[in-house]
Amino acid sequence: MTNHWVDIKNADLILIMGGNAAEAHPCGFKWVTEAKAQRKARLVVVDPRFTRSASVADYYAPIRAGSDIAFLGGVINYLLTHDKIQHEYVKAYTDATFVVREDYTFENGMFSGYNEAKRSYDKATWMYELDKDGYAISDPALQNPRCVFNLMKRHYARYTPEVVSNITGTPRDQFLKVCETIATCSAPNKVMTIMYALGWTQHSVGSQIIRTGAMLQLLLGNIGMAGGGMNALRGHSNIQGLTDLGLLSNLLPGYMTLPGEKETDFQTYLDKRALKPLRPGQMSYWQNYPKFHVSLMKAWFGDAATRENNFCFDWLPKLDKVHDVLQVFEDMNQGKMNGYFCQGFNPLASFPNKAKVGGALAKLKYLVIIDPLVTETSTFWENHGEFNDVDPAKIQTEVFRLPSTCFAEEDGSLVNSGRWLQWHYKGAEPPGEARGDNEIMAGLFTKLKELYKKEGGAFPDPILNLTWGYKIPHAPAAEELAREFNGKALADLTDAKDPAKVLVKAGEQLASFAQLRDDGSTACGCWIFSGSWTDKGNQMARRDSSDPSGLGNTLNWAWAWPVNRRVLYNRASLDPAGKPWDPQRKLIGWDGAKWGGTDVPDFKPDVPPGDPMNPFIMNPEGVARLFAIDKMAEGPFPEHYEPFETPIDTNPMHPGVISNPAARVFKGDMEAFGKAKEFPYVATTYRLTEHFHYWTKHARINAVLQPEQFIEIGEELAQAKGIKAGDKVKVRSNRGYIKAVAVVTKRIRALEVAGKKVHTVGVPIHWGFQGLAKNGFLTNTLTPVVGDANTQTPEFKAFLVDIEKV
Amino acid sequence: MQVTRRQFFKICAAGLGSSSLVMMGFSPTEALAEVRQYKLSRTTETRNTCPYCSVGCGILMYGLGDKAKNVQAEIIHIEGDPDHPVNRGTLCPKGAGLLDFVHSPNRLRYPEYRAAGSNEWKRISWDEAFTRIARLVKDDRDKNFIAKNADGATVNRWLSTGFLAASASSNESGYLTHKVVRSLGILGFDNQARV
Amino acid sequence: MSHSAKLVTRYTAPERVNHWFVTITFVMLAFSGLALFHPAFFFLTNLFGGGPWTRILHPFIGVVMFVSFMAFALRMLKYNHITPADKQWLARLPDIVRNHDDNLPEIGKYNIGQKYLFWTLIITIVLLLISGIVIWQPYFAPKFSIDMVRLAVLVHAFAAFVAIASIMVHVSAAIWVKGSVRAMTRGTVTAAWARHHHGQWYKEIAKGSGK
Amino acid sequence: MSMQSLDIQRRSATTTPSPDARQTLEVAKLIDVSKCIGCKACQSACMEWNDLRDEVGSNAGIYDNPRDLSDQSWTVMRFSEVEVQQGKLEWLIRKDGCMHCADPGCLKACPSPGAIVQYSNGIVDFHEENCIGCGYCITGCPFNVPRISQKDNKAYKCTLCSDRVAVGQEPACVKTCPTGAIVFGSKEDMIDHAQERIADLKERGYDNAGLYDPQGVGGTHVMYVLQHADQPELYHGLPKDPHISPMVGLWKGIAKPLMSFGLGLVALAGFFHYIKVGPKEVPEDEETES
Repeated sequence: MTNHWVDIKNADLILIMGGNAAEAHPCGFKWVTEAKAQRKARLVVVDPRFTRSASVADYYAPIRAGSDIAFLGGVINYLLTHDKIQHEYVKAYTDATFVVREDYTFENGMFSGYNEAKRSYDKATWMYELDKDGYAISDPALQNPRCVFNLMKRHYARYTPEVVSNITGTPRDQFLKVCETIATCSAPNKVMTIMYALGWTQHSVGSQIIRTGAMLQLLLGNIGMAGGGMNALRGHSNIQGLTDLGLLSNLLPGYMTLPGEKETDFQTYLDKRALKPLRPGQMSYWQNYPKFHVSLMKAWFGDAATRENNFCFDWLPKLDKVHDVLQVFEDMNQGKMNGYFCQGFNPLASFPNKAKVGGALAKLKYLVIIDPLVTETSTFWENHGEFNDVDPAKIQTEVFRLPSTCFAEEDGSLVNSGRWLQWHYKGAEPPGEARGDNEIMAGLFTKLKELYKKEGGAFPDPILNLTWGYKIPHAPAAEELAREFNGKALADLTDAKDPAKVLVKAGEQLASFAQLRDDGSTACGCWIFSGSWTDKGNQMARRDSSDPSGLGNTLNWAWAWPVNRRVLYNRASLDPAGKPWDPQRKLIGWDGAKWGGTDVPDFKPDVPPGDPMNPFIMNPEGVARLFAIDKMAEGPFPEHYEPFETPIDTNPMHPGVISNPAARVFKGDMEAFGKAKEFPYVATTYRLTEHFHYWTKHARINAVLQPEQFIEIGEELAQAKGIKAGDKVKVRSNRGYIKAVAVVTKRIRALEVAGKKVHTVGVPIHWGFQGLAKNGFLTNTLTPVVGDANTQTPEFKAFLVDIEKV
Repeated sequence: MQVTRRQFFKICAAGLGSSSLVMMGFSPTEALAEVRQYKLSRTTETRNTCPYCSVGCGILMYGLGDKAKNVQAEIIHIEGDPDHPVNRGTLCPKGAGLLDFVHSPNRLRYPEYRAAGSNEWKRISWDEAFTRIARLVKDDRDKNFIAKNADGATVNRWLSTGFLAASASSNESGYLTHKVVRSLGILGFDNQARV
Repeated sequence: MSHSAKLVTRYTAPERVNHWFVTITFVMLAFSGLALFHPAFFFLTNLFGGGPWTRILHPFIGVVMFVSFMAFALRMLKYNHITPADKQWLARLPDIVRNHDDNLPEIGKYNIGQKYLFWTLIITIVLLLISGIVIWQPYFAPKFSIDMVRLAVLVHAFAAFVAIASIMVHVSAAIWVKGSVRAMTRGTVTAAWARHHHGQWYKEIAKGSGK
Repeated sequence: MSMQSLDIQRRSATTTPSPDARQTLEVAKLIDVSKCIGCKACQSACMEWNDLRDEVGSNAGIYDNPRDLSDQSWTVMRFSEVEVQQGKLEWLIRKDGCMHCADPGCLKACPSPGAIVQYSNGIVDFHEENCIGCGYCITGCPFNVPRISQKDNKAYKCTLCSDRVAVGQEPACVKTCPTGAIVFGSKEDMIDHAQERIADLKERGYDNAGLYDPQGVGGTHVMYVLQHADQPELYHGLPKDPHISPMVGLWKGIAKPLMSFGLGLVALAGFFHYIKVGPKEVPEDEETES
């Protein structure tokens, strides 16, 4: 989230779209209720279903799953045509005035530089025009037709209310009502917040949907404002933390990236990431990439990482391509994988096309499960009748199932959506012989290290030299690991201006990533977490919940990355001259010498107002991007593309290009997509508030609250199919079927899309063949294997099914 | 007093009747209206964070016993932490039911092993599990490690084994996992953020 | 009671056993019922081993009482048709109550008071059974709507009141009319008793077989 | 706030007053249906605090689970999809459970002394150790709340967490409610809070928003703020004017003393008639006639 949970109470308007905060984040949703009660805020919900968030909303509008960009594009068009944007904010803090290269084009759904064979773009043309010093050219008067603002205006002029209503199925008047409500927030002192979750991310155009939302917020001047921002409601308690720590195929901790196999030279690897400013006087904070990277290498490989070996640059594996879960299971299914570890993850249930996942797992030599609970993945080889019809004798995979502790039985920290790192304490012993994750990983690693020490083997260096200075080698303590990722000085750090002055003595914990050096004199496991465990102790365990400003910024509660800042880009909450857009909700201010206030300034502390330096300090441009240059896979401006299983077999905007041209589709999967003729209904999967994915079916209370697998259909579809509430139905996609009880409801309406009546089938995900709740089918038996072009997040939210009474 | 035989019997019967009443507790015991005892009075309170969604609600866990050595602290109740600035003591239906996750009958209790083609689990020791897994990992890594790619560039990667990390485990476990997995050269490495 | 006086059989042994069986069950029901009816009587639950046992036993005893009463009622049915003589007897009730029994009309085996009792008990006990089943926790009550149970518990209370009141009258009358208790315990009455109280009945049995 | 045996406003099947000299604070729970997101956290917290675990049932095509109050579920959410205003779908979700009436029908109907106790702070609590399982409380309750357990034949219902309130803590469902739809405090404060909420709802177009504190049962210590207070039945059959059924009123009202007294009278009449008139004996002379 750019802001945080409690900050939502400062909003005037809350848009919940592509998410269902009341169901998935009830205690966070309290702050929406507070905003409504205390600030008279309005809540607008746009969702294919009338969800529990809609039940307390001031206005609800239905939308066809998978048409979010059409809707948002229409809203942008409405704001531009009705001139309902925050002009001063847009001109100062976005790249609206930048001029784009001449050879950039967009026709019939395709941007310039498309390569049909590789299904990807050559993105050279998606760039600003640069002057001789390499800075982007800008036209403040917005006369140049190739200004980003004008290109954007032309791009979204095509999203008229009629076109939007035709694609999204949202009745025209309801769409316009939402637009009017949103438009009220273009006033500087009216702030809207957007709360979204997997309803937006789990599409083949997921990242672009979020970008459209961000563009909307930029046009309204809401980013950086208290009560504003783009707020992703993360799903798991520490999905934010593990993403920050880079536990993804192509990442290193702190959102640094692994080298590609073509980056053989260390310096070019660093230069490509240490982006120089694209506008004069910008901070472009990624320039410090080398400090963060070298500090990481020192943390991991200690003395073995020296300037001579480029701080073990070659010890890092280099990417041929991204090995995301869809790629891994594609390779596994082709027999290229031998081993697989599932640490607290249930892929058989969580990944699309369960039949393919089950088949792939069966081709493994060994599978290691580390989990507190029995999972379907650990028993993928067991026959569970219709739910998992396999023959154990034919599955040659050796499976190890190692019991791990749960939250109540271990110390450590978790990062919530608002980037707060919060420490928790162990309250009980684990059952039986279960052990903590640290103990299990350390046990495996120390055993492996022994083997390599004794027998040698392929490239043992990173293994043998991995820093392992833990007091108990087979059981590293949480405190030791927390101190490690905070970072410490390896040698006395002296002040550049006055070498005699020692800032940090060797061995001391660092206070923040500002102290990191690229000469190997500092070690830091995760630069954005630096400051979480300083010499003043464990900042993550702080418990002072005082809120002096009343805006909900409790700076002394736990610790937020980066540097305990609670609202990102908060410099943008003031105009260039330093006057807050809304004095009632003032976050920071200039006191004559430096910036300060109720939040840690997201700016260089000593740069006065009026200076050319702009609030978006991570971007080379210093401003937010309406034109995403080459950062996105399928285009600098979000464009509406249909889901790969589209109910209307065309794309009303450009029939020539129906689905996302840049999304990766494996061989054979294109044919596996269901067609509307055989599977006429749009299905979407989602969570219920009473359950957490596939865990809580093991908890008796939650199994009682939602005991049996069900699907939700509108009354119209139910009548057409002769289905009554409580009947058993069979839902079929091109990849398999599930059976469930039918909940017939007024909360799902048939929508008119491209002249066709489109029905929606809601499919909750929480059942499987293990647990106390009634056994059921894994919902992902139905879902298609195609991911978002940028993140490869599978398209769970919009695919096609057929439904019939059993 | 002239008492005929029959009258004598009547008097005895009456006497027997009333006395049996007393013997059977004729006077009802005074039923107290005391309220049930507050079950947390002497338990140990530990602060923690709910492991489910990313609101990160603060929780209070009440463990049996007062940390005396001879008691196995069993958690008997979990409720919201009123001091936590986000949830202020509230919990959702999942958080309020955390006790049943901690005490779920489906909690794994000891390492188990399933042999290729077998139809059952066999219990094994931790040491045996680590030894056999390390062996499998080393053999597979040594066999399939790619030091240089087709163009002769150093890549040092190992693609034939993948790793899925938990996104409910702590930062500390996540950091340690990342260190270990990258040192082996694994690229097929993800966590729930991917879905 | 001189030994030589001639005795006449009024109740056979089975009838007596049946009557006393109904009596015992009825008294138990009355006590347990009253215990649940008014707090003042709640102490009676101790006769049955406490509140829960009272609630558990009451319905079962009720069914037993119903069956045994109906058996008894079947036996007595033929004697309980109201005759003109009964009506005249009724008119003389003020005298009867003051023991001025001279030249009363001759009536059958039972006087009209007893007949009224007979019919009252049949009605109330049937009502008690039906309403009793409707409020019978935990077997039958859940199957009925709550309004039905409310009505039933009201009917049950009212019918029980009538039944108990009637039985009280019956008991005091039995003690009051000397020889009645003997009739139901030993089964015989003196011929004079029979002639005095139930002239018509006395003639019938004397003519019948001179038993 | 304290709840020992000195603060008993009423006690079942007890004709003499219980100790009630002290004036304690009258508490109340307010459920603001307009803030309720139907997440069932209250059900979960209630089950967990009171160590109750209902059966894992089945789905009947609706969201209500468990489908009804039971001895193991002392509160359940009732879901109703209604269109009060044409075209404006509303999902009214009401937390069902004991209303803790000021004039509790269950207590009036209960024959067992001390089985149901109304404390002076308004909480009506079942003391199952005195419960005889007769089910009269079910007939007394205007809201159909008490449930008899098949396991021990005792009656169970929400206790407003009398054990927590006794030590000054709020009930479990109140503390856990994520959106603050359930609030707890003195009845007076809750009514003030309700008025604020009603004003806010009226601003948002709910002209008939109002407080549900039915006087038919003397007001309740569990109150609702309803968007449509003029049609409480919309909320899955919340009674419009709940009161103790006249049949129960009759039965437990005048009938009890009247009939008991009546029976006493009949018994005495029989006795004194005998004393006055003496036994009815067959005169000596008739005896010798054979």
